[in-house]
Amino acid sequence: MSATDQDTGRRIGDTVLKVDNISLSFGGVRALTDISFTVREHEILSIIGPNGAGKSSMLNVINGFYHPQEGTITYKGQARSRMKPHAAARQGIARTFQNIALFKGMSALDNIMTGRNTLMKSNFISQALYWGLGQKEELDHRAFVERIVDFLEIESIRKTPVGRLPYGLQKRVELGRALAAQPELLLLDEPMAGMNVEEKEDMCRFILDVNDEFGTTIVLIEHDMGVVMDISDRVVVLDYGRKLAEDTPDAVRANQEVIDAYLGVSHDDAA
Amino acid sequence: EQAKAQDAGQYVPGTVYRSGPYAPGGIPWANGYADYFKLLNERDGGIGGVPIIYEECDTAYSNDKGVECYEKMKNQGPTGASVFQPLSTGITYALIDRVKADEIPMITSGLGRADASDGTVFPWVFTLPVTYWAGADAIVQYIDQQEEGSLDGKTIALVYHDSAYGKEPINTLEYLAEKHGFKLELFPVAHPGLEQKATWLKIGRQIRPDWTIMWGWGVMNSTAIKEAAAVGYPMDRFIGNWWAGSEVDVKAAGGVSKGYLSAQFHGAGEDFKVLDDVKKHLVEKDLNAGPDEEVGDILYNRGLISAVFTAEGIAKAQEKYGQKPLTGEQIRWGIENINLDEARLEELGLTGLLDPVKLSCADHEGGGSVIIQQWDGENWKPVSDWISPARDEYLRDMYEKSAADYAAEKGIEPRDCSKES
Amino acid sequence: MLYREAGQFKTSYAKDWAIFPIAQDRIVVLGFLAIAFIAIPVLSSEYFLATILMPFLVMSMAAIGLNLLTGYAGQLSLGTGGFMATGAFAAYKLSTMFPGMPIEAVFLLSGVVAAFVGILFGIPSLRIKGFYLAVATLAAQFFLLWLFNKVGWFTNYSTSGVISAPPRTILFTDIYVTGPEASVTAKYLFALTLVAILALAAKNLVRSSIGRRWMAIRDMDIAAEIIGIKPLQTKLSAFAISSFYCGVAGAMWAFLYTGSVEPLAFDINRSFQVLFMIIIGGLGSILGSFLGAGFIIALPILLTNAPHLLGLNIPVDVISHVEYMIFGALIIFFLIVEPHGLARLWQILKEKLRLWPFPH
Amino acid sequence: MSFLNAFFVDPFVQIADYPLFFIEVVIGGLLSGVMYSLVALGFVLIFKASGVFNFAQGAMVLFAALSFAGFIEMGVHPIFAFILAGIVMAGVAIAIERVVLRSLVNQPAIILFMATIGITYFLDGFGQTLWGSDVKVLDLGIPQTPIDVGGIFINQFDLFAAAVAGGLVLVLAIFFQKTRIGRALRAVADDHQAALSVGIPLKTIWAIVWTVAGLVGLVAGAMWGAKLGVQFSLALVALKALPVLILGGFTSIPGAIVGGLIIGVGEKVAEVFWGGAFGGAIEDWFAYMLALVFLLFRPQGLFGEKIIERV
Amino acid sequence: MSEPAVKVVGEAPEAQAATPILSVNNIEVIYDHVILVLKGVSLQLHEGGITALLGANGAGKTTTLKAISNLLRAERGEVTKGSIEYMGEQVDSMTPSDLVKRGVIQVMEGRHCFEHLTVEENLLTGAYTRRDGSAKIKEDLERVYHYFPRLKERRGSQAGYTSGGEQQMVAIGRAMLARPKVILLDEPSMGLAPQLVEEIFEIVRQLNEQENVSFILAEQNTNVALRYAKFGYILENGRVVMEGDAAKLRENDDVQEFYLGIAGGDRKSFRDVKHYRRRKRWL
Ligand SMILES: Nc1ncnc2c1ncn2[C@@H]1O[C@H](COP(=O)(O)OP(=O)(O)OP(=O)(O)O)[C@@H](O)[C@H]1O
Ligand SMILES: Nc1ncnc2c1ncn2[C@@H]1O[C@H](COP(=O)(O)OP(=O)(O)OP(=O)(O)O)[C@@H](O)[C@H]1O
Ligand SMILES: CC(C)C[C@H](N)C(=O)O
Ligand SMILES: [Mg+2]
Ligand SMILES: [Mg+2]
Repeated sequence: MSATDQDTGRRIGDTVLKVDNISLSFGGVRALTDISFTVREHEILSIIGPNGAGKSSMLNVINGFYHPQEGTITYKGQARSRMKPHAAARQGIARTFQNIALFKGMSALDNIMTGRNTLMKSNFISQALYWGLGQKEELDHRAFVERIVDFLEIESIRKTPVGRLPYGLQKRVELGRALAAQPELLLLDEPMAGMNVEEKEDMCRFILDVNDEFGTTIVLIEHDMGVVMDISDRVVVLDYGRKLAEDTPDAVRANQEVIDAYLGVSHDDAA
Repeated sequence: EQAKAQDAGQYVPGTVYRSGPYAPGGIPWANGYADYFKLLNERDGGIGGVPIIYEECDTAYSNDKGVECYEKMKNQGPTGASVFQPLSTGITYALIDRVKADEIPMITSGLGRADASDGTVFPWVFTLPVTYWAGADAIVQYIDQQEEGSLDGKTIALVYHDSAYGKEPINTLEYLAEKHGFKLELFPVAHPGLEQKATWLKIGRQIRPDWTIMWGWGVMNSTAIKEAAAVGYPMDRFIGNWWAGSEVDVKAAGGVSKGYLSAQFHGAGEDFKVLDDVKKHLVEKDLNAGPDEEVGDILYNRGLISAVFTAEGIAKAQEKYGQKPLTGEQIRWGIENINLDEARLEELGLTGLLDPVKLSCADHEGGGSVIIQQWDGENWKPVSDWISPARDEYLRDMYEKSAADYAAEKGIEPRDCSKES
Repeated sequence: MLYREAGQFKTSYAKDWAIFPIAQDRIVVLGFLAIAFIAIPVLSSEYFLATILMPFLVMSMAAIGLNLLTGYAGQLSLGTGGFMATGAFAAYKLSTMFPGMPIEAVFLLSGVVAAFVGILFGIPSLRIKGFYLAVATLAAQFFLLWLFNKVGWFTNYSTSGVISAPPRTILFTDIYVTGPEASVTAKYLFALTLVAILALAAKNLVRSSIGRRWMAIRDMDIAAEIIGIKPLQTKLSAFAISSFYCGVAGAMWAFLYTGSVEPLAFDINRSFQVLFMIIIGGLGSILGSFLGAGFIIALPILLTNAPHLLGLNIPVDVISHVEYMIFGALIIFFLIVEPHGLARLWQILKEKLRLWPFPH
Repeated sequence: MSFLNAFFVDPFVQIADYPLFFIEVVIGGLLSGVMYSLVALGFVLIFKASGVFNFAQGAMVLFAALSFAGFIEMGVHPIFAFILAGIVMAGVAIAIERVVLRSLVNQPAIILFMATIGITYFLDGFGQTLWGSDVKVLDLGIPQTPIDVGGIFINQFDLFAAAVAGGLVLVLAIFFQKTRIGRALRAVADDHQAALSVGIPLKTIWAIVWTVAGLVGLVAGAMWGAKLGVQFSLALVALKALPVLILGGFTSIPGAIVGGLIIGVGEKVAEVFWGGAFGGAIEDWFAYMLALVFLLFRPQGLFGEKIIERV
Repeated sequence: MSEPAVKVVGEAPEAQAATPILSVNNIEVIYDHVILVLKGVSLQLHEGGITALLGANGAGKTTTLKAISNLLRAERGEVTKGSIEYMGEQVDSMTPSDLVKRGVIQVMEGRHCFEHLTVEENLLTGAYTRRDGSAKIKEDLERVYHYFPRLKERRGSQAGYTSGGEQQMVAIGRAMLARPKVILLDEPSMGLAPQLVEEIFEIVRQLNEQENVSFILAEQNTNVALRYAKFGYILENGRVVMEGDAAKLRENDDVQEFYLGIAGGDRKSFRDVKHYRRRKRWL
């Protein structure tokens, strides 16, 4: 069942992100060839495809970490071919990473706080004195972050250095860090890898909530077809750098090409 | 140390370095310094019957370790430290303020800051028998002799340890360059001085100065000699100062150092009475600090002479204040009144080893003189008579001027020596 | 006294984020301050103050500085000596050019000067990382020292290239804290105050947003940039603030500790020394900076004096060689026991204490 | 003005006027460069094979030289003395692996770096306790006097050193060509734990590498010792090797050589022709500045492995 | 500490044939001297067996595997109680490399490729302990490429630049090249495309059947794991809470509820699971 007939207040709006004829290669390796697709406001778009298809690379292109040789990205109306990652972040694009990229030396809380760095303005003097704006800011943002902590149900591990957390919780903290930025566009790279069903259920819940509570647009990479088919509004299928399909879950599921290239036969019980 | 504090005696601190990059030079000096006090204790039961409590502290030729040693030792013994001799110009600078505050005399024999020879501004510091400035002057005098009195148009290069120490002779040499009309070329060598190829290519192959003077220390010396040889610079036109003219330096450099010259303010070798005593009372009883064959080496002798100055200061002071452990304050007076004339030198068995020195309230250098020696492959052989630096001509003025500046900067009120007893 | 936070409820984030959330810690710290400010000056010998505590304070300051840069921002630097020298000579120039300037201002300004120099030499850190950066900062180290050694202006053209501290008094008093007249105690208290204040400031920095930015860059610079942290700004701010601390430390060294310096006092060994301190003490820990400084400064002195205190009579060269060996051995020992430094050791101790009497 | 002149004009004028001298300086630079490379090699070996920045290399050079010279002083024939010293260094290597590395597997590079500093102190102290701090003359019977090649002076000793260094690199290259070992070494450098997990015996690997590094240190020590006399200061030659290292790349054996040559020539030419403009003694910082400039273009050094940036 | 009552589904492992090739007896593991992670875990692996190790994040699966392969020390963790035996020998006396020589190799969670080595070099490091000649090794290399054609394409490129899944393949292939008797697979399916997951488990089955390699699979993907495993253990924060035949475990209700996401026989959609909790928290 697809999401369009959902009863939540969530409206799928018009295009926020438009990817036009993106091509990216590394030396010999063609990671992406002439990829185009659009992301609509408030929707959950999944990118699926075999390993090495170029999914992560696609995200890296969107938030400016990889610079495509060809093609343009149009985000909120303004087209660009390349930009600095931190600029992208300031425009409201946040993401999580496939190989967890948490700040190992810091506590879960601090990690999530870093997510708000773009919103913190106080100068270092007042921070050094921990007085005035510096202090106020800290506490306000802490308050906000606590909401996320509570939302993700990680109260108990607030102060634990993330390095010590088991994989699944790290993923959750990473999501928290991305949410902390109150992004408009949220890029999730395999957020549920290495989780058991129960945890996946939680994670789905978080994603859905974010999506319809904050109306955050979400681009999701995931290999668990069960998840993808259930929660996404539309699915883009990549295969070795090419786009195979861009359609609703049901349509994609039916698409023979996709089955051959990716799903294999036994996907249904795989989920 | 409590134990020591009890038994009466004159406490003499030894701020030496037997470790670190400059140990090879520090060790023989330290042995000479230590042996002389042991000799006094062994032979005459101390100074005027007061035994000497000698204690060492290793500074590794580093300024902060030096300061630490100083602070540790300054209040030791029944009457506190009697005299400090930091074997380092750097440490000297670090201590100048402190010795003043703590009222402990400091002797910097052939090192330290030359203008401290002005006793009116530096009551607590003594530079006997010669300063680096005097040394530089003497060396140029020697060169002048060799060139039959005409340095005009000649070129003299100075290769120096790029530190407080190495810079000391520069202004003197500049003055002399002016006066004699020779060209002075400066070649700083960065600590520790392992690498001098560029310097010597320039000296040996490009500028080819008529003479080269070196203010070096430690590994820098032997390296310089080697590189000099490597560019074919004539050794007999290469003069090191007294810290760049010891057996270690030439031996480490190997055969090539034959003919190398160096300026000394004391004799070399072991045929001096005092050294016979050392052999008799220490070496034979196996009490000497270092290896036996070291006795008579340049740096050993220098350490011993430096000890003589300390001892002499104490002896002098005893004449005035009595034969008991004395305070730094009293010993300061003693040193200020040192008068090592021929007779006294004879008495101490130093004839030939040292030239007469006489200090006064204003003159803390005491008019020592310098002798040039040459390395013949086995030994240092004198190649000049005792040269007396041209103090009256200009050095004193330079001292006093520089000292005056210092006094001004530090807000020191120079004492009036006419009032001193 | 049992070490428990049980029964201490944090009713606001402000409380929760106080520097020392646990009461016992607060007490301990206050106790320490009391001892440092009152007990020590009264009780301890001049030797102890002048040759152990002074360098300890000065180097702690430097260690904090480097720890901000290396421990928190992850930029390995061996230029510390150079930045300290900058501070020292800046202080000298400032105080001799403007004799009227209050000594407090001199110290802070010399820190600022060092900060700018720090920024300058921090620029390469944008492209160069890890040990490469470390060795690159040596360029700063060697160049700065050479500069102060060569250019007479910095030493007011003193032939020797040695600068010595002009006598100055604390603002609004006639208590000398520099120059020969200054009493060791005065110097000590002055230094202690500086260190205490700046250490607090550092602690505040590292636990607020700027500190988190540094750590983010340290732990994973790419991810940091992707979540919106500007690498350039962040790294340079780290260099600037770090150098500020080192600069002040340098000024303290020259003015409060030795009273006179030649550039050689800040040679590369100084840089290494500070690095050792923060690694042994604990990277990314202000407390660690102190522990490390204590370890590296006090230990050798202790070792040198140990035989003496034990009444043994060992020749000094043997002592200093053995001292080297023991020192090296201890470094290795502590690293093996706890690679993350003394500070971490202390933490674990506390955790154990918390669990006490139960093993886990 | 005069500075600008001394900086932009004079040097070139000189070079133009005395090309022979310039060549001589370049050759001199190359030769001292080789001496740096000798020391740098040891660093590279260990870094390449374990990702450890071995601060103790200088100390190892000193220790090896001390042992070598020490044995000779005891009257052992130089050849045997060399072999003995080699054995000593192997012992040191094994001890280091046993005591230090083994317990610090999988720790961050900076920690291992610090450990090697501990080793440095220990070796410095230990060496001097064993062999004393006075200068030991080490005469390998290589003439120190220059030979005159068409008006250009070349120091025979340096030539000899260069030859040795060349040979050493060759040997090492071959050693690393034995791919199985070579690959294992690089694997270890990348990820200790993973290396363990595929059954690479870290301990043996490390013992081997450190022994080899020790032997390289011995050769370097012998050359430098013969040059300066064996004494504490030898440990400081490590500082000369650092810029060579960054410039060449921590992980490249040829890099160590090429880096050495570049640094050598660079600093000598700078000192001789531009030193005047700055008041001399610019060699040291110039070497680092030079390396820095290279890094700005290649952050991993000339031949270093590319730094991988992925998310 | 008191052993919690382990709920045994189906026959207990002891009841199974033969003596275990690998047996973990009631081990306790502590990290950093303070963090107690395993609180008495026991499990057996039988010659030719495939044993699944299931459990939520942080349950201690990885820790258990590292304890077996002796990689704990490198993480400042230590086995403080209990013992681990491989073919009758105490493991703790052996280095990881000894274990690999004897045929026990671990594929670490999160890939751990040697990023500066090429894909092929990575694979070859797996053969480090082998002494049976390069010809054989070459053979096996080809076998790996046969299993993972994608790797053949990327053989020349530095592992650091390969995609997540590709790295996972490298890690597994690397282990295969050691020709082990026992492979400890930590989350092999993580980040792999569905059909690849199937492929990998097929490979596991083949290795198991054709070359009699035994496996311990630490898996999150309970479904697949239980389909391929013969026996299973379920860990919950450091304790074995359930163990038994894979088949039996799959039937078990709790397992279905919490690990297979099946309620009342059929799979519930991820979209409307636990809606109540969402409501609860967002009102
Ligand atoms: N920085 C890079 N340098 C070289 N090649 C790269 C780089 N990044 C990605 N690639 C290559 O591009 C291809 C796509 O990589 P990407 O990580 O996007 O795959 P993916 O779709 O995310 O696969 P997976 O599902 O396994 O994560 C891969 O073959 C990878 O090796
Ligand atoms: N190096 C470490 N230091 C401290 N604690 C650790 C360390 N490694 C793991 N832990 C702790 O041990 C517990 C078990 O971790 P482990 O990785 O074994 O769980 P897991 O079952 O593998 O989880 P996942 O499925 O996420 O991999 C976790 O709570 C984790 O916090
Ligand atoms: C004192 C002597 C050992 C020479 C030394 N370089 C100095 O500082 O003067
Ligand atoms: Mg990916
Ligand atoms: Mg795990």
